[in-house]
Amino acid sequence: MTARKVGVFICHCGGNISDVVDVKDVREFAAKLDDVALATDFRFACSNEGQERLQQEIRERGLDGVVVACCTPKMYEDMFRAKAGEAGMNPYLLEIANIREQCSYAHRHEPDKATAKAKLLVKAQVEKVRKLRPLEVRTAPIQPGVAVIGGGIAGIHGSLLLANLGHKVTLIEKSPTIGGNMARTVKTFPTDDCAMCTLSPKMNEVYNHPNVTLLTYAEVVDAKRSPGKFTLTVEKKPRYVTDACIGCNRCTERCPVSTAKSPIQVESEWEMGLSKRKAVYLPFPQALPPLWTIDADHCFYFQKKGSCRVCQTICPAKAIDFTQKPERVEVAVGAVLVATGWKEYDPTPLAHYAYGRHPNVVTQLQFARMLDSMGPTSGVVAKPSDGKPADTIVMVQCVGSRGPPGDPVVHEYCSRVCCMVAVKHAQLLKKARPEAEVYILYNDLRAFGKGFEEYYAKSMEIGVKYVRGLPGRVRADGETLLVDVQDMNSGRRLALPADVVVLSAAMEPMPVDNLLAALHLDKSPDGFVKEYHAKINPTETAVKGVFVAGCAQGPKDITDTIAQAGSAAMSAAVFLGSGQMTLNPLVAEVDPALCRACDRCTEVCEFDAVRVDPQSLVAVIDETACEGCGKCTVVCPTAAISVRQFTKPQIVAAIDALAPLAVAP
Amino acid sequence: MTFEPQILAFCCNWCGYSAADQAGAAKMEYPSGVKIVRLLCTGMMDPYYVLRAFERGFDGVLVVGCHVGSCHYKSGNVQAREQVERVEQIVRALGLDGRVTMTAASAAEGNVFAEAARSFSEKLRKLGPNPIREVVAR
Amino acid sequence: MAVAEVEHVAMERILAARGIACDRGELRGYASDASFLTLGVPSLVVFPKDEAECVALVDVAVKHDTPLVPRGTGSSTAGQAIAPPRAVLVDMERVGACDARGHRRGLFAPDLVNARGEPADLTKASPDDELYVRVGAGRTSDETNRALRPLGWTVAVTPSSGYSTFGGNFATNARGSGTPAYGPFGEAVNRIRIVASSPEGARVLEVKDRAEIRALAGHHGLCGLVTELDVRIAPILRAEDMLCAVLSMESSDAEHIGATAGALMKRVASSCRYYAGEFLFIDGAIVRPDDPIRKDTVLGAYFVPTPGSRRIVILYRGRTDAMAALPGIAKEFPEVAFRELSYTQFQAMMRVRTAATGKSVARLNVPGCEDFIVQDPALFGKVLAAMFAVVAGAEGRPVGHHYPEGVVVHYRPQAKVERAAIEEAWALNQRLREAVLRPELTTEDRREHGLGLALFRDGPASRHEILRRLKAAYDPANVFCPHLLEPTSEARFVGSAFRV
Amino acid sequence: MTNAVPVLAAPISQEATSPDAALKILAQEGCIQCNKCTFACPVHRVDVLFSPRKVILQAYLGGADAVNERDLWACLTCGECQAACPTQVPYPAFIRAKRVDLRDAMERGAPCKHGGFKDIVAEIMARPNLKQDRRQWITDGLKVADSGDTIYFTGCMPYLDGIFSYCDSAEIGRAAIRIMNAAGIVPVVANAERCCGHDALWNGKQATFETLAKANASWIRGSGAKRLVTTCAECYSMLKYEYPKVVGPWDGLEVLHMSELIVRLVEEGKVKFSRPVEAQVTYQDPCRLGRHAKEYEAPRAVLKAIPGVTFVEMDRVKENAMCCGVGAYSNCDAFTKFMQQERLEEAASKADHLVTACPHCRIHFSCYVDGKPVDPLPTLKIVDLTVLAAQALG
Repeated sequence: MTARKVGVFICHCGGNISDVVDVKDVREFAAKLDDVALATDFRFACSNEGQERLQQEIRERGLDGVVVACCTPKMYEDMFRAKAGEAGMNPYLLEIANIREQCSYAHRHEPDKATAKAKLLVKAQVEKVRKLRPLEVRTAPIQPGVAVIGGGIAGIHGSLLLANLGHKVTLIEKSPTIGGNMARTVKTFPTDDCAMCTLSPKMNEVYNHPNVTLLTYAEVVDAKRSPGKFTLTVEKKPRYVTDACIGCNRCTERCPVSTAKSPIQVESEWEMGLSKRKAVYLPFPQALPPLWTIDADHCFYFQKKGSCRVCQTICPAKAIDFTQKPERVEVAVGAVLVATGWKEYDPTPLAHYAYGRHPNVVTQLQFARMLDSMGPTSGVVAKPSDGKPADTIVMVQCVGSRGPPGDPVVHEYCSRVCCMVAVKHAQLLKKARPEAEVYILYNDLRAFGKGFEEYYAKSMEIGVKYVRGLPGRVRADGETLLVDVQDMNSGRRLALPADVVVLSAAMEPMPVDNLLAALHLDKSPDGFVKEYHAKINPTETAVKGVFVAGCAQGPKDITDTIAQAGSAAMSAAVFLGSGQMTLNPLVAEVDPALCRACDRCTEVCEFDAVRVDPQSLVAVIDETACEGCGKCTVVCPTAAISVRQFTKPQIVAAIDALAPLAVAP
Repeated sequence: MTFEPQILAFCCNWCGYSAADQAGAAKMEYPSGVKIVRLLCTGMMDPYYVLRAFERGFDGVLVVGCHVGSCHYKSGNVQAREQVERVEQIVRALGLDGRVTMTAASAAEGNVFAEAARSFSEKLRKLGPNPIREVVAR
Repeated sequence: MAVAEVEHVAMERILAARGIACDRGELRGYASDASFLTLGVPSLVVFPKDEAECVALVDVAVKHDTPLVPRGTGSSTAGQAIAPPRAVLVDMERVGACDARGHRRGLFAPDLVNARGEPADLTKASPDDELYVRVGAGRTSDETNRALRPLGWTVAVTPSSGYSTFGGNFATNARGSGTPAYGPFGEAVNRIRIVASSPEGARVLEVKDRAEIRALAGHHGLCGLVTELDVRIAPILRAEDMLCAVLSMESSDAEHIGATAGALMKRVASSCRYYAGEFLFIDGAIVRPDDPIRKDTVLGAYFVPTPGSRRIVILYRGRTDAMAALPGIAKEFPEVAFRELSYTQFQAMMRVRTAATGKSVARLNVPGCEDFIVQDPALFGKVLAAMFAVVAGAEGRPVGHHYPEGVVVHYRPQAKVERAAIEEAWALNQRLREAVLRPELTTEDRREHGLGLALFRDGPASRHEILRRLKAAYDPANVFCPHLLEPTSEARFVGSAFRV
Repeated sequence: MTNAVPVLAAPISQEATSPDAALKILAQEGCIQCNKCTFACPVHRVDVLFSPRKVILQAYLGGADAVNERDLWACLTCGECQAACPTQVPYPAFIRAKRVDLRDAMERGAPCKHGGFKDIVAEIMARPNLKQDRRQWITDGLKVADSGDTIYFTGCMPYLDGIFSYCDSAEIGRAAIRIMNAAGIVPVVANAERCCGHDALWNGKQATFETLAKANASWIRGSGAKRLVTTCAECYSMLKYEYPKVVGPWDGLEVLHMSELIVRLVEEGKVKFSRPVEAQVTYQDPCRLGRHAKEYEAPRAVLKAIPGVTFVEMDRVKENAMCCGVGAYSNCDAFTKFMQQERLEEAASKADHLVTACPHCRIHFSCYVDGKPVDPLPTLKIVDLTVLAAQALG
């Protein structure tokens, strides 16, 4: 082994160490160790004077290894390494011997044993330093640009922030228009703003933003990660309507689909199935991009072998083009923001609520569509069975939420927003028709946000009735429905008559499993995207460069979604930074002469940071992703893979030095 | 002079090592025979290190990682648990049963670390020194 | 570093950049080959794996004016496969004989072509078709024969070291079993691809003209890197249409033995066509006491010589019809005992002959006089007398081949791997050379097991002209083995440097 | 016309230092530089820079320091070179002696490629007062004893499954005991047993090997047994050929490989293979049982004795068998995978079971098949001979 010149610097820590450990004894011991060129001590190694002495000794003696015996490395390891670097020695040839917290503090009443232990701790680090190699801190380029997946409020807000910062953003939305679920809600609590009035300006801003490329009716089908870059494969489904469309709506009017005698009927996803839509349609008036879309699955031209071209013939702008094909586009970006949002829970499995069996049992999102003046009932809450206005409404909370653990049908988590949505819808209805009766059957009414309690109290003032208890059954009694419930406060069993029963259904994650798998993201037990740390880092993920915001990460209202979108956008901006990424040097490296290309490292790596190159049949580390945990080093049959400064010989050198039997060489 | 067990403790940088620091900072005493080697993660724990420790004369090996689910690298501690169980089978065959153990202590649980060190040291004191230690003279 | 050293570092970096395997470490192991001669230690050894890499290598060599010395496996004793310090040794063992990763994988199935180079199907071929295997230069006779044997065919000319590469066989124009019928190796090649040089760099040439090929054979690496050859194959002679015979004669007068054997060989050469004609001297110690051959009812007798006299044994193998005259010829020489043998008995005697050349029991080959030809068999008696005068009592035994163009004699003393034994065997060789290599005995030091190094000092002048023409035609940049052109190159015997 | 080539004036190597022990072994036989060894060498086929012939000439010329670390540890010590060599140069013995010379000077901590595991277990077992508990793998229903006339030597079997999880090595032990019990033999499985020292010997740790050999010899002789059986080719080559050199001849004790015992028991009618085993098998000669110990026939006889088994020989068998790619756990590297692919392709072309008679060949092949093969490889089961035989018991 090539001879080294190691310097040992022992700190008194102003008595914290020297009161227990005989520093002189340790210094003399260290001086006699192999390759130790200098052993000295300071009152305060971490002081300026101490740091200057360290640098001076390095320069004068040309030290190529340093052990500082002081407090825990967690305190000053980085500082000492930086100082050593300034003095011209490679910073990663410096190690800390923890002789304070793990020696003098812990063995205060056994000074001689503490001194003996301090000697061995110093010797262990010297033996390790003798085997360390200098490391270079390298940087790797990061692909510019961000891909935002999901065009709801989270995706839109995040895209705007990043675009305004100057980043090139590609916003990818699966449905024909951006806007997401927020566009379906009529008003927002607790401000009662019109949802579309707050959302539409942001939609326009992102639609027209020079830094944003919008890909709608497009889905991410694959994602490959390489050092500093994500390459997303996006499949753009054909609209069969070109940009020439002037939005005159004639095609929708003349399209035979969903007319009375038409064999093809299709429910409007936008209106939550409350009404039907044509094959060629615009989801909602303010949809962006403002283009009609032909739903090939329900269009006579496609389903009945070109038997109908009505829309094409009457289109004044000749904007209908049936020959369009699906198109795959590669999007290369440095960071990805997952904002895929949520979908409403389908209460059908809960048979006792009769959803799907009785038309007048609807969900809150369907109720919201009824309240919308542009909606299927033009804002009038009517019984779907006969269209007459509904006089009594009974709302049921926690449908599909807060179930017992492990229940296969009902989620265990609380969906957070349904209480306030119910209060909002109830008081909107009371304001529109004071004479209507509105009951809300609740378990715990959670009005926890800013202005929520006042909003809840106001709804009581205008006559919304709250019954604490969830109904046992909803049964039909002729035209009206009867809701059997026990009022927990009074204990009385009630059978509330209701023209319409509204179920506050739970929020579920949008099903994006293959996207998550492609990005190597995990899901938390509740099925939402797993954040890096639930408390202090909810918008980053375990995969460097992938961020998450909004309901994709868990149920939340628009206020929290905006906050998360901001946090995720900022984290992404910081990550993209100047386009260069400093690489952590303490990561894995592979000795190609030993690699068996057996893939065992790939199987255990949680960070998708190692892959066997099929050409050279040798494992290759992606230093931008590797965290240096070392799991791979244990399963590798030939120790071909090792983590820098934690290689097997280096650790064994430390073990041998600490061993009671420290055999003289 | 009563026999004081020499224990090699592999501590993970994020939890075990910080727990040891916290124990020291809180001036909690534990036997000085516990010598700590810092690993970035207990996932790096290789059965060879345990066998090397016994061959070099240690009386016991203690692995201190993070609690399940809070590993900084997701599942390093899970793999460490598997490796320790594997090496326990080998250690039992070598007649050194009971001299390897793994425990979890988060960065704030200095007391858990100190207690683990004390109880393991006590257990080894009853078990006696590593039988294959004293004879080696090279 | 010396100039040559710097050059090689640059060259190595360029070659490594193109993925060509090089070795620049401790290379004393490449200082010599089966000739045990040496010109010093090469400072770079290169291992191209296909023609493309050979082209890249020659390009770089021409640009850097660095000599290349191609080597098959270095199993020949001609000495042409050792490189002087400034030259780069090119190990051709993988060329055309490995997969894309450069690995020699498993069992080899050769491509078969006819005389025009079109693919041929061996299962449908008739015995007298003229067929060839199209093989890479790195392939060996052993692996090719193992692939052809199930179909009843074999490589026509197979040198005694079956594991030498076809490229090497061609470079030394090796002789072997089948030579009497098909001539030396160069005769049995129908087409070659060779990476030659030009002032600008490499040129890949395909040579189909048999005369040119015959001339190129035995070029000892002077003209370029042969990468692919079409090598003649022949049907395996079935035992029933084959005649094997052994003729033996005993006498105390070596000259009388030689004269009689020489006369017999002349008669056989003129009236028979045979595949193998081998001779050896048998004494009591040639095979171990427990060797089963001693108990063979037919062959055992040969191993019990009458004291004070020597016994020569000549073995012939050929097609029955081509050997019809042999029994008659044998009767003309009353002192010579003639006996027909089965093929297995013939092979048993051949194994004894191989042992006698020091290839199986001996300790170390000490070169120097191991290979010369007696053009006029009539003088074989005088040659033997001179030989036995020098070597009487030494451990080696003269053996050799009876080729149409003369009697080739090998003598290789068997020395223990000790300094004294090696020195003594070397000195014996020098004395033998003086005694035997004399014009009046029409002997010529063929160094085919040594000619490689003294190409332009020994051997016929006509050969020198041909080689100079070929050199000008194929290697104007004089990149390949330039050291062979200067007769003064000092080859040394590496054995005496052994630290034993 | 005499132009004698002068004897080499200046020797190539600097100084003629005294030849080391390894060179003395080499110099007994003469290398004629014919390259047959390098052609036969499985490592050379995938790593053209590794050439046994070059190493020999270098040793003749250079002496102790001329063997570089790569050449020393890349050798599988499988002996194919010696089998092909016309003058029988004892190349593996040369490499072994050279490893003893150079091991301490080398940077390599643990040559044992599996992270040093096999090395350290052997070192621990070389310690005197070790009280092992070696019978955990013996499941109930199998009868073993503390004394008797037949010892079943299990070597490192109790420790293999802890690390090599892709195949069950203890299964071989259980099968062997089942066969012996069926033949009325209650074998001795002793806690005093140590690793046979094969890896230590072949990796240049002579002292450790001799300590283990003496420790094993003392309890074996103490047991008074007449027969010692092992299912491991490495233990067999150690106990039968290497131990006598260190502890003297086994007077009164016969060392048998399990295949030899099975053949004998079948001949004596003590074991009947009544249950057919439908399998198409081919046999891998372990280097330590084949070339090192010249036992080729017994395993083949066992295979032929098992009903229902169709046995097809590979092309390269017995002395020319190809090694499983790893020798004494000291050289598993990037080239090994290609060697193993070549041998397993050859096996898969003949049968769907590859039978071998050494737990270590089985571990190395299983490790390859359990990982990702470099080229498509038809499914091939790696089976131990004794396990296959046990399946055929009534």
